[in-house]
Amino acid sequence: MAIMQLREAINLTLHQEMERDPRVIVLGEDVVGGMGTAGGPEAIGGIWKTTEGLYAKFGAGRVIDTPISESAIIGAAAGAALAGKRPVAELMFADFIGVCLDQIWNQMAKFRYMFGGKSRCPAVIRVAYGAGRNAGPQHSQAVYAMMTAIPGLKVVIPSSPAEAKGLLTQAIRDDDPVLFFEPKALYASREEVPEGEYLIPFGHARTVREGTDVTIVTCGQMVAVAAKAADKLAQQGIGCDVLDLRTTSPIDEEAILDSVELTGRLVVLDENPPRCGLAVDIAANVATKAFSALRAPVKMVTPPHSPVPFAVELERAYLPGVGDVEAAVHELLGYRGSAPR
Amino acid sequence: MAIMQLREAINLTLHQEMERDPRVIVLGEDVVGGMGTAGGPEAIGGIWKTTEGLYAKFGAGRVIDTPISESAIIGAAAGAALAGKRPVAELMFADFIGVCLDQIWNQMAKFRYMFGGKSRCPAVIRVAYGAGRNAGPQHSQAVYAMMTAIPGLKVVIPSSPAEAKGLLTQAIRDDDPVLFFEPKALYASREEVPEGEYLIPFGHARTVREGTDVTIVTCGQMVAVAAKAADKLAQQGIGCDVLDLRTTSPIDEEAILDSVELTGRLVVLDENPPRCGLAVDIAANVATKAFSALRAPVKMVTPPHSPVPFAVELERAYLPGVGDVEAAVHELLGYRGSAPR
Amino acid sequence: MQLSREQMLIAYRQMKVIREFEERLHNEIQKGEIAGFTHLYSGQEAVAVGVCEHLTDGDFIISTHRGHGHCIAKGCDVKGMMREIYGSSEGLCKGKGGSMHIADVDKGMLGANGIVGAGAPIAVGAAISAQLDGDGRVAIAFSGDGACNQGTTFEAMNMAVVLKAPCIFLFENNHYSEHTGVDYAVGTAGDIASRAEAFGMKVWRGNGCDFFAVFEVMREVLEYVRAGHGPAAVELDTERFFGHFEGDPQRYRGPGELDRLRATRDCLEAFRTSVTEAKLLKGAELDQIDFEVGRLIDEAVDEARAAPRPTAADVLTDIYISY
Amino acid sequence: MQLSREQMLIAYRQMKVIREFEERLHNEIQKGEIAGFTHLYSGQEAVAVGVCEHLTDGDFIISTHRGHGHCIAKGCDVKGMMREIYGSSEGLCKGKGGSMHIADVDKGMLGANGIVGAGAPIAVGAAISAQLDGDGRVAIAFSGDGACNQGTTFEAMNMAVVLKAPCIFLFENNHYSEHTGVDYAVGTAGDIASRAEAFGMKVWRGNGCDFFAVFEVMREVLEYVRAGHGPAAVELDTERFFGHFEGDPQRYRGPGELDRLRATRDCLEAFRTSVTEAKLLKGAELDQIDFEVGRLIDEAVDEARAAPRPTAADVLTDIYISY
Ligand SMILES: Cc1ncc(C[n+]2csc(CCOP(=O)(O)OP(=O)(O)O)c2C)c(N)n1
Ligand SMILES: Cc1ncc(C[n+]2csc(CCOP(=O)(O)OP(=O)(O)O)c2C)c(N)n1
Ligand SMILES: [Mg+2]
Ligand SMILES: [Mg+2]
Repeated sequence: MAIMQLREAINLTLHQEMERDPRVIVLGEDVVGGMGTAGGPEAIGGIWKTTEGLYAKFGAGRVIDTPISESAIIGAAAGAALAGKRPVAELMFADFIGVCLDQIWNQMAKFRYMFGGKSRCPAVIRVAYGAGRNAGPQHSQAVYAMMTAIPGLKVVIPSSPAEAKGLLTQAIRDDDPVLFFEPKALYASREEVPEGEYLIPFGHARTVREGTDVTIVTCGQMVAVAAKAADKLAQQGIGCDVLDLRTTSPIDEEAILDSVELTGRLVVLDENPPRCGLAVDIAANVATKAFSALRAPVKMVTPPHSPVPFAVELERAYLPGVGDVEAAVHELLGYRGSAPR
Repeated sequence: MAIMQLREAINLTLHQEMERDPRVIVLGEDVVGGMGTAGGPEAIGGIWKTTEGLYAKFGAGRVIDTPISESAIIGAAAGAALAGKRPVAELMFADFIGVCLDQIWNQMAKFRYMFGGKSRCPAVIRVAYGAGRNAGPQHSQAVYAMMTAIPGLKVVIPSSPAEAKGLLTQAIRDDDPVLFFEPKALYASREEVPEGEYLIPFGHARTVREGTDVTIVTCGQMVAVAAKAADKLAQQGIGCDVLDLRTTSPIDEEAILDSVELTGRLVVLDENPPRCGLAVDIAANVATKAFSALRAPVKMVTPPHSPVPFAVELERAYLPGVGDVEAAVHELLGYRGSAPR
Repeated sequence: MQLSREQMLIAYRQMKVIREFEERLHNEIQKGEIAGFTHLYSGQEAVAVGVCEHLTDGDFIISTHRGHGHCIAKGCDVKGMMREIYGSSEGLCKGKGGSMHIADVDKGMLGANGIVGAGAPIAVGAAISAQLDGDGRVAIAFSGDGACNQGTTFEAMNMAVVLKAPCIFLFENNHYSEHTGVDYAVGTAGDIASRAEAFGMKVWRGNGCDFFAVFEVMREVLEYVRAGHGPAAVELDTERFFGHFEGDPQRYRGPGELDRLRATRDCLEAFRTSVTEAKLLKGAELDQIDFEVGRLIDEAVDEARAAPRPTAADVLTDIYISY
Repeated sequence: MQLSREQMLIAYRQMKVIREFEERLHNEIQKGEIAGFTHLYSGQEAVAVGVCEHLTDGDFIISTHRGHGHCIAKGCDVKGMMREIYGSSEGLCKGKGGSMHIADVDKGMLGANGIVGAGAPIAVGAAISAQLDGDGRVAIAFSGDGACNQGTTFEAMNMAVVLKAPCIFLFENNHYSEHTGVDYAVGTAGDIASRAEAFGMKVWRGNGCDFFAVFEVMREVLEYVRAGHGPAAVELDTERFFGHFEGDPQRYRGPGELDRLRATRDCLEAFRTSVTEAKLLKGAELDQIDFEVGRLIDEAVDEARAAPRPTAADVLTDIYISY
């Protein structure tokens, strides 16, 4: 175990997996940095510094710096994966899925199905996502709901450095295409991370806090918000069961339903805008499958149906905060409406 | 009134709106057809024949045939709209949103917000969507949930020729960007269509069948499925309130909640795959806002979490059918589980 | 002409299989036997075969919506293809893909593709993989004259040049994208090769209705690319004998155009004339192939009609490897 | 040199406003006063001003992530811009867009843009609109040497050629896209103009650090495009004086590179030298402008600091016109 940043945990994982399996290759814009400049290769090692040192160790054949051509990057990852490699492509910001959606949605996610089960496309796409850095409407979006909607894709969202290591290792070794969402506001966050091999299987939520009054389901950078709210509520004698989904596709429905059976109350905390997002996905399934267990309507805490605004005050108001979660929990506990007829 | 096909209703609307407002322009692949060929312009008039005759009447400046470059087509629509025109761009298949999502999602939908309310982008994007024609995994998708999720866009889905006319007229005159989804399996369907000016305002659902036992909410080509199921159920003495949403953004939440208050039971019938789709969006909101009115859990009828398969038997099994809706209604009426605690 | 007798017989047979496959599909579609959209390759056989006869299963190709010819030329099972197009659960893709998605990765055939322009980036990825393995294999992206205007194709060309990837961009210029003429849609007055060249790679041009011309051009191209010189582009002038898709009224064609093309630009006729006149092969040998191929396609159709149909449960298989 | 005294004074002032705006931002960002990502335009002023001094509010431009210079040159309110970057509710975009999204459609400024390559298609649309109006207006897409590899840029160029749209693709080659050199990322050994030319349009090249050179080139280009000859491309060689974004350690630069660029490629210095040596303007006149501009930017910063902040309710405005 060693204390490290989320970005360092990612970097360590890439080093280890490239070492372990010669089929693993890395590609993206500035993943080397400095190509064709006086400073020379490795002048930067990725704008998030997650790919630092890979070029020096594994060379240009396996660490591939590309032009600004996201469709070609993701398409190349798809093609290399079909051809037997295990590419890890980097999209600098999740928002750039807009310029390469086809290669994700209609190509890599569908190959195996369209081809009658006779192909595998073990590509990983790493994307930095999320608000909180005042990066404005085109560089701050969550985007994982849109990816969760796509049959054929797996969607992973680590919430901390150790989680990032365990989940990225699994993603690289997984045989299906994986969208790996890194919460960019947490790149510099630190915690103890296992230095040796560490895998977290997909589809298993993690219990972050235990409690029997209200269930809070969340993921990614919202996990810390939920945990903080739970800690404050604990001081008021309210016990929250906080679940970090880790993967939204597959989703650990069992863990969610088990917890709601116990608590009878659910808050879904999600960073996607509300329409057709992850919060309604979870809320609808719980309201359907745990109908009789619910003591109050499910409460969804999400940003509004708006783009992510730039200014500090606006972005703060946009993003769900600890206070919003607390208020939601109190509302559920105070629910006195009649039960369904 | 005249009996016409859905494709003819679209064509008539385009003629009338181009006549009425010189700012309306049309662009897309083969919207003229025959450019640069021996047959000459207007050799086809759109592969769906929805743009037939426009070139002859309005000329090359306003009816613009483009290369196969969807990002440039949608981007050009965005730019022309910012510059004061009212472009109607055609995307041949909704699935092609994959190659031009950025221009929809990060450009036209966000301009007004990013620019502090000082721009307007009255562009319409017409797309043919949906399964039922055995067009395979890349030419059969519903896609409107993904668009409904985007703040800043309006999303319209007509269910019949007359609806298409009223809604497309509104879309062209609307000042916000609109995604207009045409159910391609219904292009040849016929009904009476008002020949004169006909506008249907956005955000107002249409009651297709009236009943007090169960509410069925749906849209697009699923409306006919719901209506048929309602008719069969009526013969069994079961009354269904069938709502055609017409627009999913804005969505007529009031109409849905009013109906559920009355019936206490809701079936959502939707063609999108289930994860983060329109069905969960509606189900979650009803389960939250009409919690105490529900006599049974909301029932969602959707395709499975899979791509759209090609073979006739597979596509039939994939698409929700009349039997699925009937079964859902019976299940709700037979619900004997306990109400929430 | 450096082909052996045997190679010539194989090439002719392959072209004939494609032709028969397509002409028969055309007829069956008229009868309403086949669901979905089908784009026929008839007329362009010399391209698919002239290219693929140089390749092994280790080389990759990726195709387009008009993919039957490339699939057959790359070695996909013809009967499995027919079953697929008929939607059988024993089709090459279990009836899930249909005409536009036939693939066989083990044969290096990375799929027909319904999204115009999607193939080129995928080919670059396969080429990167081959480059890393360093054994001289290549990846070829077939594209139409319409697809050459899609941003993905341009991005792929630049990226291949930057990475010196062993990738070949093979443009089949059949003069039409759907109903639009190439001179209109390609801003360089229809010149695709020069535009590719301007991306910084070497280009070749050829007559796509002449098998021997294609074969010779591709010999050079492949020698160049396999030697590690980076990517290349090839523009082949060719003709499609049917409409864009089945059902296309083809009003964009000039009077008598199709008859003229069939009369003067038929790659099978050209092949026959050239090998028989040069006394390389006998007419009877080719007739025998025609006969055998006719039987093969008869069988393929009969078997496809009788092949098992998928069931509802099949919708849910092969979405993931593990979930 | 056909500029009037007044034109020269305006041009110098505009370039100076941009320079001061950016140098000041650089300092304020160091202090932690400004949130978000900011890309500074310092060094490239001669391009923005040399282009925009030819334009009226009726002409359109669309910019990039590095947009401040283009905005100022096209007439956006400088104080409103500063307030925007500070995130005030009285910023040019009410604090919702920030540095990467400054726009003023009434001035023909269709926005900075955070998506590399997104601007070119939008410019084609504005050009189509102008073409339909038939009054000689144009649309200009500013792009970087990195953006020129994005598929959207290529698609837009071909489409503009096909439609003969009055659109100008203006490439500012500052030799870097983020940390990558242009010679690496642009497969034609960094030659952007030739590749654009291969799309079928006329191209021009120029020294983007020399205002007069840019102004003269653009006179020709605009004459050509306004006359209805279709699109054009321009590649201007220029330099950025800061990192890619604020916070960039710039390890990709050679030793002494920035000092050398500041010493030899400063468009403001070059302007001053050339007009004073030719005795067209006096040094004192320019000093006076420097002084006034300094005051303007001081005021802009002071006012931005004091400007009202948005409230939570503002998040929900201006998403739709009606909903
Ligand atoms: C992204 C995308 N846009 C449009 C289409 C519809 N479409 C299918 S084939 C085709 C024409 C392609 O022309 P070309 O590349 O010349 O190939 P050909 O049909 O001649 O073989 C079009 C526009 C599509 N399938 N995908
Ligand atoms: C689609 C997309 N990909 C990547 C980025 C990240 N990014 C922002 S600026 C930039 C470099 C752009 O280089 P260039 O076009 O030369 O412009 P310059 O920064 O030199 O002005 C990159 C890669 C982005 N904003 N959008
Ligand atoms: Mg073609
Ligand atoms: Mg640059």
